[in-house]
Amino acid sequence: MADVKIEMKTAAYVCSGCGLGDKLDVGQLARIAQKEGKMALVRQHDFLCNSEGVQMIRDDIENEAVTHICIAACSRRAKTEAFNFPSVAMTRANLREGVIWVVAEGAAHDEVRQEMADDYVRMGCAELKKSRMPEGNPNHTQLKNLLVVGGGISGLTAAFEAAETGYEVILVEKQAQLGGWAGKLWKRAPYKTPYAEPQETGVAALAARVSAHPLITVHLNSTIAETAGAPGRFAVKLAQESGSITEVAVGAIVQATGFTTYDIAKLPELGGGLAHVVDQAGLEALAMAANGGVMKRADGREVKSVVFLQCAGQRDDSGQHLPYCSGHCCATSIKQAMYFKDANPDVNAVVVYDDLRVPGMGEDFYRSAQHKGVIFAKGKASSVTTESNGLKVNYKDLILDSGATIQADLVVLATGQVPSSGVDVILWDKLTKEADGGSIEAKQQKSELKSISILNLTYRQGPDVPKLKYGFADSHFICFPYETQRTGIYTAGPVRRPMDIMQATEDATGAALKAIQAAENASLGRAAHPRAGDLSYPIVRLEGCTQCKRCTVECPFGAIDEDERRFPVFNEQRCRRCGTCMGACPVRVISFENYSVDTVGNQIKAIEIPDEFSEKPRVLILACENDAYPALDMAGLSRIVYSAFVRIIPVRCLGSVNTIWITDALNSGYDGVMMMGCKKGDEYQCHFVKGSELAGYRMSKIGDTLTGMGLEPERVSSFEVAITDNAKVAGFINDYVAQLVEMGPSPMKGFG
Amino acid sequence: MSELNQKAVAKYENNFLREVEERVEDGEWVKMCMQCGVCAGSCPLGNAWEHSPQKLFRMIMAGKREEVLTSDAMWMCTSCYSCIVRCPRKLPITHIMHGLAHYSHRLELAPKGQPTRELARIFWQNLVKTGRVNELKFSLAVYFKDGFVQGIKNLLSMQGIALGLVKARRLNPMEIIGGHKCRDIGGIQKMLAKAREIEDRRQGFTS
Amino acid sequence: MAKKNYAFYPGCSSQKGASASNFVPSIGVMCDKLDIQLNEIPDWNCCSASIGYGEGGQLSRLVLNARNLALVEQNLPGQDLVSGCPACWLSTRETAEKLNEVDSLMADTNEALKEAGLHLSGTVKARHLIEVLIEDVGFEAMKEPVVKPLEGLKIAGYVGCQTNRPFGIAGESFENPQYLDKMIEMVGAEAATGYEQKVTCCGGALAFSEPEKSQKQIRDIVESAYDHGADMIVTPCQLCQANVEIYQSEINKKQGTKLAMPVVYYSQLMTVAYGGNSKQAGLDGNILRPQKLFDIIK
Amino acid sequence: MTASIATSQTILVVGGGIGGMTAALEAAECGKQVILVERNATLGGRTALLYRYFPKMCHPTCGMEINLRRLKGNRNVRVMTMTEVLEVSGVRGDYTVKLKLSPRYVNANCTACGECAKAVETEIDNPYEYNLAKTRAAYLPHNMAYPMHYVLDPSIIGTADAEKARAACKYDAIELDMQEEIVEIKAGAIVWATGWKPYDAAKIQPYGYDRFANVITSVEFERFANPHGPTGGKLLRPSDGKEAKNIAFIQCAGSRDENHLRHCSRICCMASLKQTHYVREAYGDDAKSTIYYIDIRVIDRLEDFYLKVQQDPTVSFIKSKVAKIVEDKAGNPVLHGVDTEGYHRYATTHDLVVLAVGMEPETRGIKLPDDMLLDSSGFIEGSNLPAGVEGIYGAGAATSPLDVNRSVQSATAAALRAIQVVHKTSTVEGVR
Repeated sequence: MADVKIEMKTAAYVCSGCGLGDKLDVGQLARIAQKEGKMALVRQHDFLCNSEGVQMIRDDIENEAVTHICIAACSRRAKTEAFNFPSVAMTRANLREGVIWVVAEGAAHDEVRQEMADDYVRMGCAELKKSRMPEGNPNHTQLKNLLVVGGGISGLTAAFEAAETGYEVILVEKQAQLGGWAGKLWKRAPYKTPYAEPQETGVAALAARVSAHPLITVHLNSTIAETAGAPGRFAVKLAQESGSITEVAVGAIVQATGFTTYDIAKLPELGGGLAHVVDQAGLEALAMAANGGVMKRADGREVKSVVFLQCAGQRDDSGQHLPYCSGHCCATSIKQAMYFKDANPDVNAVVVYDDLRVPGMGEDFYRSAQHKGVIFAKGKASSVTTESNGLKVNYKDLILDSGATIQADLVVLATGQVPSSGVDVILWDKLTKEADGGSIEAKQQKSELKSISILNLTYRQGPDVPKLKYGFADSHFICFPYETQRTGIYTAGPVRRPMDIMQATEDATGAALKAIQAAENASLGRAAHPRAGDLSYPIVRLEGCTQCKRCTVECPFGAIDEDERRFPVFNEQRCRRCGTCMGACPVRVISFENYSVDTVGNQIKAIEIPDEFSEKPRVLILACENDAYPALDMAGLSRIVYSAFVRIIPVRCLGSVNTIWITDALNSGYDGVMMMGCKKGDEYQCHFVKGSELAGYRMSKIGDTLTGMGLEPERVSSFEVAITDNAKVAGFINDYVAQLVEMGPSPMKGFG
Repeated sequence: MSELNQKAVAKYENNFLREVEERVEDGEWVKMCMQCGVCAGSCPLGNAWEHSPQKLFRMIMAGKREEVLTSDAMWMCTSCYSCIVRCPRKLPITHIMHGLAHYSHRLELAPKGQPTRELARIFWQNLVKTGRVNELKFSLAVYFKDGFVQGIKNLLSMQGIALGLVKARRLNPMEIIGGHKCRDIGGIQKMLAKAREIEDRRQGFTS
Repeated sequence: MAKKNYAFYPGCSSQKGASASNFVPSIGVMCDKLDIQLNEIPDWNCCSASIGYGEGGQLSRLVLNARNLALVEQNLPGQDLVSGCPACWLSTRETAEKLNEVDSLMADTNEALKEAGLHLSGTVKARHLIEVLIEDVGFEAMKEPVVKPLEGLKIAGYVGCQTNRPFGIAGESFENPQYLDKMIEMVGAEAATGYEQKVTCCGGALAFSEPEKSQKQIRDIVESAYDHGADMIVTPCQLCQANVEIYQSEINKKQGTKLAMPVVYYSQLMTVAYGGNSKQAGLDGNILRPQKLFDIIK
Repeated sequence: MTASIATSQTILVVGGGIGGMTAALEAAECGKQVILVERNATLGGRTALLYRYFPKMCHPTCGMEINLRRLKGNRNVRVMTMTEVLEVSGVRGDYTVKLKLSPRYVNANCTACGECAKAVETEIDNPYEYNLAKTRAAYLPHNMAYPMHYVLDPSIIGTADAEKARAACKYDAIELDMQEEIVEIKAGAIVWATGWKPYDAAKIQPYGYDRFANVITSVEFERFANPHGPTGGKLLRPSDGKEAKNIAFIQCAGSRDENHLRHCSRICCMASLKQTHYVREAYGDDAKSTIYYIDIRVIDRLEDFYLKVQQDPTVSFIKSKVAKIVEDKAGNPVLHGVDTEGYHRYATTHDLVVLAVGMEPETRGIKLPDDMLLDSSGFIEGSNLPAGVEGIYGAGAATSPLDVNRSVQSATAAALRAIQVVHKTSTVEGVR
């Protein structure tokens, strides 16, 4: 592409508004842009973001054929509506939030303030010269149809809603019929006012509408044998029970593979395994058989007394059973107790619970059950045993603080949902390493593991969507429940987290939207969330590649495969544009049009380094653009002062930081480097999964390089910065600068 | 065991909740309790009894008939209605406590000699006689409920107060003879007899 | 200005020579000044208070109160039943509402009422005298007749239970009602704000049967009034007035305290403020002499 | 002029909190035209006023930064702040919506330089601090405000202060003669994401929120914990500024109560559990948090957050609905009630009480489209039903008391429903 690009013409615009003119010598800034920055066109304006200033820039783009502009004014986070020029490459030199708002007031600081501004203009121009207008991934895709895996209520809903939106859907269900667990229910808990009675599930009707829908193709008795490709061009092999294979091509995937119930045989102390002790699914079967009449046990005897034991094998801190709460079970037991009471009010129905969890309008459902005479006992069951023709439930009544016993004809254990999420890719990765190391049993285990895979992705990072805690294939992010680690593949329903029908249908509808969105974005060569709409994409110079595989291994999204010659094969539509591969590459052959080793490297080299006698240290800050950079910006907004010796460069993610930047900086005489990223660990913040972790790991390795250069390891340090740390981040800077002053200037000065 | 009680036990086997729903004033509300305990914490006599309302309700649902009907907790009710106005489920708790007390009294399970139980008995007799409460006779009856000697003791211990009231014309010694009464006392007594008869029928004490 | 007519239900304790007889004269003066005409219900009977539950059961108590309501329908048609006694008001209002709510109980009640030659159709509204004052008269009109503002007096407004719960005065909080303080200020005295015993139960219902329990309540109520620098307590409730006033000496005897906090009725304050003498205010009926009121009268 | 840019192809999103922003962005990133209207001067809604999210203890502004970047980079969304919906007429696929634009008195020239705030002297209660702090009458709602424009409080319009502000602005950004505007727009579908408001704690009389300085609400506590809040992130109690180390959290303050809110507000248990972390963070082992609850309702994977808090020795749990609060002479709140597990009475003194106030839908108190279906608590129904006949869909906390994660889920679903409508209409009109 590079060759077909038109003549580059650069321009810099220096604003003197918002006090810039008062606090800085903008004339000098303009001269620097011209002389050092080599900008073809340099203009000043005292209010650049107003209509007149913006028009001036537009005219230059129109009449002067300007293709690259550097705006020397406020932060890239400010005035984005005004400075919106989609047709040109643009950089922003942050003179307001980055200089005049954070450098101490007063003439005493005029010099360092001006130096800081000068450098930012130099950096802005340097970056610009290496930047190109992102043009979008040229490998366009066309497919916008969806594959929905799983024909339960979630899958049916996703398929139906997507089809109703006008998108074709292929629905795959491994059973012989649609409906899943919800299809096996007699009734469902209420989802609308007055939230008082069990309601029809509506599953049969929905299944019928799906089967009849002109845009939906249903494959029953089918599983996924292989999933290759990327959003907009997934190639999927469907395996029928018969063994025959159908190949389909889809734009995006919704995985709604649901859950299995926790095996009550694992709960002998609660009667698991005894006759007439069933789980909630078992009770639904009895209700189906009763068909609205009096409830009977498997042996045909009418049930006069039934006990529901909540949290059976759930909320377990002993490590034996499920540690989590499945959320729906309290409402489900209430509904099931109503089956009995509605058919015969004289039945004694008792629910033994610890915390009764019926959030929202569920409270009305609870009231309704009490009104029908269902008894709720806060207690802990200790044992369920057979007695004559019935059962004996022993529990501690926590209100009366005493042991209690109930005779029951039937006992229902409210067990939890176990997600059907396939292969644990972490384990997979471990086994792969061992297998590559020649371990036979690792190979063995791998093929066993493969057999439970759901999607059978051909990705290097493993055959299924990564799981979080307890095997749920959920998003790690609170604000973004659909932010999965496999672009274009969205999980929905209980495979994502435990949930009831009400939530599952909503979840499936949302997942359908995300899948549609992913296919649409791929077809336009754009990135998906969180850099939605980003037209840049990774470009690799294979001729320079050494097949070290770091990019393929470290890509958090499994976007990069390897060909038989172990060269990386980029699947741009899977890529989230974080630049982790760029940071990983030791030979620096991976780059983005507007974000590359050069766009950053050039900025680093552009600044003026005072000599060792000037007592003016220089510190490079590489700041994560999502947390640290906004925090620094807001420090400015709050007029929090920090050292004028730092030079800040925002990065897409610390994971994209290439160690060459660090060594270049130190070589050229910087006294120190601060890396500011987000929180690591279990509750990590990084939307590119492990950026700050990777950075930490890589930096730990350049220790030797530093000592080799005769530098103290402290000259490179990492900091965890949250977006709210406005004051804190200033503290970090000032302390670190003080520490460097203590340490004395870098011995590298002058050699740069 | 009183005959009424035996009959009740036979009638309801061990479904005490049902018994309460059918026979205790506002008893059908008991099952709506969610055990939050706000009633227990609101009762001014809280530290005087063993069973809080919410605990009694749980006991009823757990079928602890004996313990509930022999408890003296409901006799501690001062009818201050604090529990009612705070109950998040709007249970008419004060009435239920009254109802339970009355029912245990009817079945003669209520604690023997429970002072408030005695007081209630005397109060009722007093008002049924004339249609209005005769405070002097009422007080005397209360003082003398445990016999003459104790009565005199009580009286002496209270004489200061009594004399004060007399002096303030708020206690009239003459009330001992006659005193205030309704004209149609006959009608009132027949009316009350009828009420009792109907209620007994409704609650299945009699058929 | 035409007098407003109400069917008056005095209640047992307000009879001549009864424990709240000191309440009666001041009510007379107050109503007179405010053009309120109270017409006593002929042959009214006891409401059975709350303690009636023990022996009486539910229907008997409903019937007793229904009789009074029926008497109003028959003899004082169109008038609201008004009582100055919270217990009477509460029992009557509960009855009126319950019977209008549950048809079967209304039927049973009328079956019993027939024995007394009466019938209830359920048209009468049962109200508290305070409601009449606040809703029908209003604070402004109540302030007008004030000729001797009770300046320099600090008074703890003690509302008690049954005037306040479960019905209370419309628009007032159960935990912190304001109207009694407003009435105190209306007559020119200072209300002891932040008096946290305002709605505590005085245990009156147990005064006879569980004296030590009720006297514990009384002590808190009185001591808090002292803590807030009150000269006296004012209350709208007969049982509270008697109970809190009478037993202070008893508490002193048993617990060596020196409680002597006068307890008066709001109507007594109003009567004095309206220029009435101690007899009209029924002050001679108070066991603990409210000296400062006497001083103002002089 | 607004009307001209909107057509029956436009999706109108009402409410600029996390739910509304999500619905707008998801639709826009599917290529749809969206108008996002917000009543306040900035987007962000209530989540922007929270300090941390459970269970990750991360900061709401982090997600907001991403959403704002999505918004800045997407030309399909038109944001209108200080705008309320007056009236909706028409049918699915073809609505006409009457909007009221309140004057901001500051135009798009504003560079957020802050000179006007320096010039103005009048101080007002800061609504973005739940009125716990003051701000100048010319102010930026908060550091994450979008649009990043100041706003003048109407109270100073016509005063000398307003003139000072105008004079101080070098960029003609302040227009004191700005008037209220009524505009009509067309929309094919509407997403109603008006969110929630904290229940009025003063109505819960036994807890004396209106009488005791040291009884506050959970949303207020979020501000106290926030380093940018009124106490600079210190947990100081209002009455005397004393460090509040011994804090009581009262659950179901208004929720699950037929005298107040019938429903369970779902989030409050987790919110209080989260807030015990603030206390521990602030005071370490000297911290003391007590949670008074009826049932701890932390469902699904959130359970392990609960387990962690249970293991914290500075946190204790009492199964009890507190009966009442009184204030002792030192101004300490004293809680009275009964631990129902086995019956134990308590009268416990704390430094501060935090009421976990329930969520009340904002639908109460604003004008709604006539045919909108509400449940007994005023939440919008039908958001989870298969695509219905209506073209107006509830989203987020307007449909049910939801946490952020589920609000976003709900809003994403609502966005698809809205897209279905405009797709259908465009097919009809042969646009697609």
